[in-house]
Amino acid sequence: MSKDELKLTEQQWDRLALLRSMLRIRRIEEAIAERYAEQEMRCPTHLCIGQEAIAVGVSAVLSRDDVVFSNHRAHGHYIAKGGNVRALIAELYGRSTGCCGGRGGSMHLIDLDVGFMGATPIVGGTVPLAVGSAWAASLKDEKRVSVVFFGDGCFEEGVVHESLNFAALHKLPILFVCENNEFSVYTRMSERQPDRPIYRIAEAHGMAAYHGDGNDVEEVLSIAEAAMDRARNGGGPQFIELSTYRWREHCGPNFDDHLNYRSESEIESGLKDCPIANFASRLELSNILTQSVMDSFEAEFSEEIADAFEFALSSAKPSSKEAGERVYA
Amino acid sequence: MSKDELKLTEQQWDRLALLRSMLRIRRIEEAIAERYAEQEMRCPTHLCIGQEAIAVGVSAVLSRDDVVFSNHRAHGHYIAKGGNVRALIAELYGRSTGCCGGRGGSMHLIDLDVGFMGATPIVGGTVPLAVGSAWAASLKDEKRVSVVFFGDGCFEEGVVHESLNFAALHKLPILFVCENNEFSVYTRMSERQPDRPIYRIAEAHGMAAYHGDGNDVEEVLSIAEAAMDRARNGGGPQFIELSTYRWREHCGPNFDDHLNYRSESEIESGLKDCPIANFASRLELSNILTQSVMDSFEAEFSEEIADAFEFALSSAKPSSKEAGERVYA
Amino acid sequence: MPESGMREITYAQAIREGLDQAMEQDANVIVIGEGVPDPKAIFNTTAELREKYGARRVFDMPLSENGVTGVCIGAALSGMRPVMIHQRIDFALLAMDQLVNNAAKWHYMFDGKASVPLVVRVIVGRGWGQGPQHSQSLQAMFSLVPGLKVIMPTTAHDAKGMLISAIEDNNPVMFIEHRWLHQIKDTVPETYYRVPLGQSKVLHEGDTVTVAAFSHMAVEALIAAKALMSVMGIAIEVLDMRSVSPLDVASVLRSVRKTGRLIVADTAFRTGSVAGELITQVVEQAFSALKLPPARIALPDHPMPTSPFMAEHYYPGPETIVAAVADMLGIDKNSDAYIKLTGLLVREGPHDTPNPGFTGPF
Amino acid sequence: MPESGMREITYAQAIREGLDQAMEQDANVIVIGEGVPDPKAIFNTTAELREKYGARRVFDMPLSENGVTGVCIGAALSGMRPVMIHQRIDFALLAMDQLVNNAAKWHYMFDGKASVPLVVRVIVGRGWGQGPQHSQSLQAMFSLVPGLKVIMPTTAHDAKGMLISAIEDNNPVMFIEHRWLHQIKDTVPETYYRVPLGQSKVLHEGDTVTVAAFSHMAVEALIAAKALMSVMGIAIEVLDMRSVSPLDVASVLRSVRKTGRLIVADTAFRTGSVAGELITQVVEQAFSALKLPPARIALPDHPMPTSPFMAEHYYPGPETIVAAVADMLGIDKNSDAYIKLTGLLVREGPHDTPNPGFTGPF
Ligand SMILES: Cc1ncc(C[n+]2csc(CCOP(=O)(O)OP(=O)(O)O)c2C)c(N)n1
Ligand SMILES: Cc1ncc(C[n+]2csc(CCOP(=O)(O)OP(=O)(O)O)c2C)c(N)n1
Ligand SMILES: [Mg+2]
Ligand SMILES: [Mg+2]
Repeated sequence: MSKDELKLTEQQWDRLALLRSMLRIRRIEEAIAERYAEQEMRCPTHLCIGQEAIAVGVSAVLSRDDVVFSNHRAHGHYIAKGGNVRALIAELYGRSTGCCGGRGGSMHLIDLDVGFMGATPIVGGTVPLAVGSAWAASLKDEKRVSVVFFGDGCFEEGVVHESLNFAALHKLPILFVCENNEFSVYTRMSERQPDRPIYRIAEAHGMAAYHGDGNDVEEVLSIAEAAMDRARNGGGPQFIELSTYRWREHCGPNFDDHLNYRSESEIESGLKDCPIANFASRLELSNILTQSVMDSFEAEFSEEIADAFEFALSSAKPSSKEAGERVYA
Repeated sequence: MSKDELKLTEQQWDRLALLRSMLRIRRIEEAIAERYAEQEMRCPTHLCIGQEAIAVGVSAVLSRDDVVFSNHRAHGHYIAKGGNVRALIAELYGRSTGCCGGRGGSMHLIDLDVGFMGATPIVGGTVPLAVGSAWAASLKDEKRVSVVFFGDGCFEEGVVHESLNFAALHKLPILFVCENNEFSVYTRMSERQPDRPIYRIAEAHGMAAYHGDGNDVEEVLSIAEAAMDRARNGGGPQFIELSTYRWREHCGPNFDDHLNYRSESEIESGLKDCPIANFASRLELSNILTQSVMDSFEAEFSEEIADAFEFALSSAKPSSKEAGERVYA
Repeated sequence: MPESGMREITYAQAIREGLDQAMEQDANVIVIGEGVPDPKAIFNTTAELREKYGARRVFDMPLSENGVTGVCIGAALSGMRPVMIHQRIDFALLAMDQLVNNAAKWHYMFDGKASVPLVVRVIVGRGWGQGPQHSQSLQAMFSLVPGLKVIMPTTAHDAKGMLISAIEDNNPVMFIEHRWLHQIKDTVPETYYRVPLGQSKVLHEGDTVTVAAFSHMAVEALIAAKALMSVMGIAIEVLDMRSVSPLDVASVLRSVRKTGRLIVADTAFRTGSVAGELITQVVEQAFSALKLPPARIALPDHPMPTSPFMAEHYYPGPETIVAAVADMLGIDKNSDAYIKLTGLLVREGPHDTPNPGFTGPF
Repeated sequence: MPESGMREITYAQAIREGLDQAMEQDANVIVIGEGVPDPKAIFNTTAELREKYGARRVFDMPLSENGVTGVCIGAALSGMRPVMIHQRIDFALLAMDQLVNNAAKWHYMFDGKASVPLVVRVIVGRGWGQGPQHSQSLQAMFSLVPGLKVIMPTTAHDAKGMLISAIEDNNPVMFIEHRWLHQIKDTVPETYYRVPLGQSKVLHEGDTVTVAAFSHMAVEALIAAKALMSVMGIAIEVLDMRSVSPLDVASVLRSVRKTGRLIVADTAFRTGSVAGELITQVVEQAFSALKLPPARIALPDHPMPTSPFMAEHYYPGPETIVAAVADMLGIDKNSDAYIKLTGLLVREGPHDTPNPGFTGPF
């Protein structure tokens, strides 16, 4: 399928690509969720289903040279930045062909070829690393921007404050992306933070800071685009807070609504605010998306996913003898 | 000397007491500085000479039940809260009668009888402790307010961010007092923080925050009074940033202007902004302070100081045999 | 207080009960941690506490490990007895400053004028791909800090009794739980009782080899001891160390003076482990009682790899202990008895879950 | 690279020179720490580096130990070779999360795809009332973390050469300096040279007792060795361990196989010390070579009290080592020779300063 086949303008094609990218992440994660029950992906896994617009909207304005750091909920960031999907699935299965050779699992992803520098599960751990990478770029006069994705819970860590201060002090080319899904595991904001906007704190640190709807991929893109523009042009650190909603359990493949930590109406409105469905309708109304395009996306993804799982499952299993290697460089 | 002898109103008398209290701290610290060269106070010592108005202005609005936590530069806070001066000097001399029995030295002060909960030298270390003490007060429905003094450098520690968040979340009765003397050791703000006001960050955390001239004891008092009023009446955490100037070296008894880390004109204007001299002139102009009152203060302090040093120097020296005690409660 | 009303409950239930009863006893006991009042309730160890004691005594917390540790220290200095909980001990690394510089030293540096009655419950992760950042067993790091107490109860009985002792203690106590102990049942009194800190317990008597084991390794050692006894009639003495600091060296010395042989089994990386410290103290004090060099059973000096294939032989088990005993006693590993013995020790189910019923992902 | 252009300079000067030459060699080397470009220049170890290399390679920093450690790790992952400095090792406790969870594990958890060439210089405080929070010697805490290297050079020669090796190393290295070494002079080459990490050095040969000593204790051990030799003709073998992780156990074994006796002298609290780990490893590997139980010389298990009166016998010195040697060799401590020997070891000047010229307050 090409732009010309579909008779789309460049701009229409780009919009369609956003949908495609979100849908791809969703389908990959749904496949992970489905097959997780087989108990062959033996590692904690945090799905970003419902939050795809942030990874996609931000990554759409990144170039390959820009670098990304992420956290425990990293699949979407990794895929959106162009990470190798076979290596992702293989990593979940603990295979040698995984992006960490099996050493990391779902919570540790890396793909240096596309500037995905690393995701790790200690909350807050990668935030200063991203600042450090921006610092290196600035010291070496390299033009790349550093991006770090983290959650509303992460914002409570002192290291974030230290990172904001350092980035603002040295006017570093970095984009802080705070995905506010209102939850840290099962704990809502009201048990963790006072009632005030997160991004205003970043602003008070002396940087440009914005808030937006993280379920609207075009809003994300436009905020991110403006921020990246400023970051690339000496505007120093940028902070964007994006509201979103986590659909499934914090860790694991399932829905966990039976636990009653959120009300039915809250869940309902959360699911209604689907970044993919809403954007798909918008594209349909604009005559950019048709059922046949959608079908072809689905076909493409199910093939890609089948291939990735097959690749993973037919990949070599690392031996326990290798476990002691690579402790030191 | 009494209010009636001097024919002063209650209010005039209170103003004079502020001067008296600042002068007392100054003279005690000058005596420490003078005798430090004898090498018998064998511990690192950070003087607050030039910064007395903050300790005095804030403490003037505290009751005995309110509790204070402090840092490495604690003498002024300790004295202003009513701490035992003999026990302070004895502590500097490492004697058994010191407020820590010699275990702590200048950087570790405590006087629980007057609500001085503790000062320690790991920067940032006591900030969350003060929050915890306010939390306890709130949980026990006790009416006291917790106060913590810290510097502009300390504000860079992540734990301050965590403390602000926790205090704001639980609306705790705490007063954060940031003494901004523009320096962390020899490092000025411009190498440590971007150009933006500190107190605005606290404000963004969702608390009342103010800035004022830390060398004007009456301004400090009025800001602190309003803040304590709010804190006592359910207004939650309060943050005040006060600008001031450190006259002497970061650690030790001397002036260190020969090191050239600050310009002559900066030093000159710093010294000109003397909280004591300026306030004394103001009181003279208002006919509250006379030379004879001043003389009687000086006489009183030199006697108190002589007594404290004599007490300290004639106190028992702890034995090295006791060094292993009190590791566990 | 007598121990009565015995019944079988799990380690997790015993902790919950200990917390519950401590909160009942003393209104100053408060509980705080990420997830404490949530539906999973820290592996059900804090279930229903908020319902019972209210939101002013049972708290969730911001993701601010160092800050909230400081907050708890401040509260402890002001009359509260906080119990703080981290779902993984790895997160306590963020709070080292407050734990080591403040909690451990406050009583000392202020000449005993104040103390910090704080309990920090931390859980050592294992299995199901916990990986490098969620599987560390950091007791040695805390045990080298004077002023901290560090305990690792193994049984449900001791978990409850030692938790109560820790909460009543006026010092900061690191209460280290191994994730694989949570589901293990034991006979636990219904009453409020204390198990003293700093004392080991003999789990299995014997005169051939002393096996001093920490936490989950004591479970493994007991399996080894029973198998050795039943198949070969060899009696090893298993000590459940229970406390790391203070370390009950005296009991180990007593046992070693009888057996002349020592194996120390730890849940941590080999180098720098508490196992090493214990061996050194035994050597310093009872060198001549040792017939053979002591042996250390511990994790290899590298992080836990996430992949189950790679992690397969990462954790020592009863078979490791049996092999070390065999080496010390010169047992022929090709003998029928030994082969039968090791056959008995083969674990059912996957190596990376505590029991076959476990379905991930925690 | 040959070592040439020898002259006497202090340990502090040697470090400064090592930094200077490493920065000259490799434009990716940057230096950051509280006070690095200030007039005191971290006890003069960073003097004039900013003047020479500019404000884009030599940085002061905000008081954000954990954050800036993370920033340095991120920079190291992106091609820089940062050297980070803390004026006291106690401050590194604030950065344990980044050091242990990230720096130490990054290479491993990402399958070797990236590495963290980071050097963290930290200084162990002593004397003049440093007190509980400014005098800790925390090498053991870092040494139990796989993935970190931990070194403690003793001489100016080794400080420079090992600093260069550490900067060239692709792993995170904790470079631990003892404050009392800074003023000690040694013969140091002018050239750029490396001293390998992980290897001890024989400071004094002998066949009676092996004394394996860390950092400043190696200085004390050498004094003890010379005195024992000159007064009593007793030759002890002093090993300057130089590295904590990797630990050069092989050299200690070699020496112990000759002497049959081992004393380990450490700068840290006794319990949980690296000294204990070394003893355990020697016992595990050369039990039968030991004629006597090994002895450990270390600090008592409590914080350093600030008062000079209380702190007086806190630190072991040459006299402690000599006494331990005497115990091992059965030397009569009432003999004239021994009394003469200990008389020689009496230190001039106050016990709480490194030399009589020191006037406080640092
Ligand atoms: C330092 C640390 N503390 C606690 C945890 C446990 N934990 C893992 S994810 C998480 C929630 C983080 O919330 P948020 O940052 O909002 O991200 P989200 O899961 O909502 O995407 C917590 C508490 C951890 N991994 N690291
Ligand atoms: C965690 C920590 N880092 C560094 C230091 C060293 N240090 C002691 S005081 C100080 C400066 C603090 O500056 P500020 O908070 O502004 O207080 P001031 O000295 O100006 O009163 C520093 C860096 C320390 N004691 N603790
Ligand atoms: Mg969240
Ligand atoms: Mg300051």
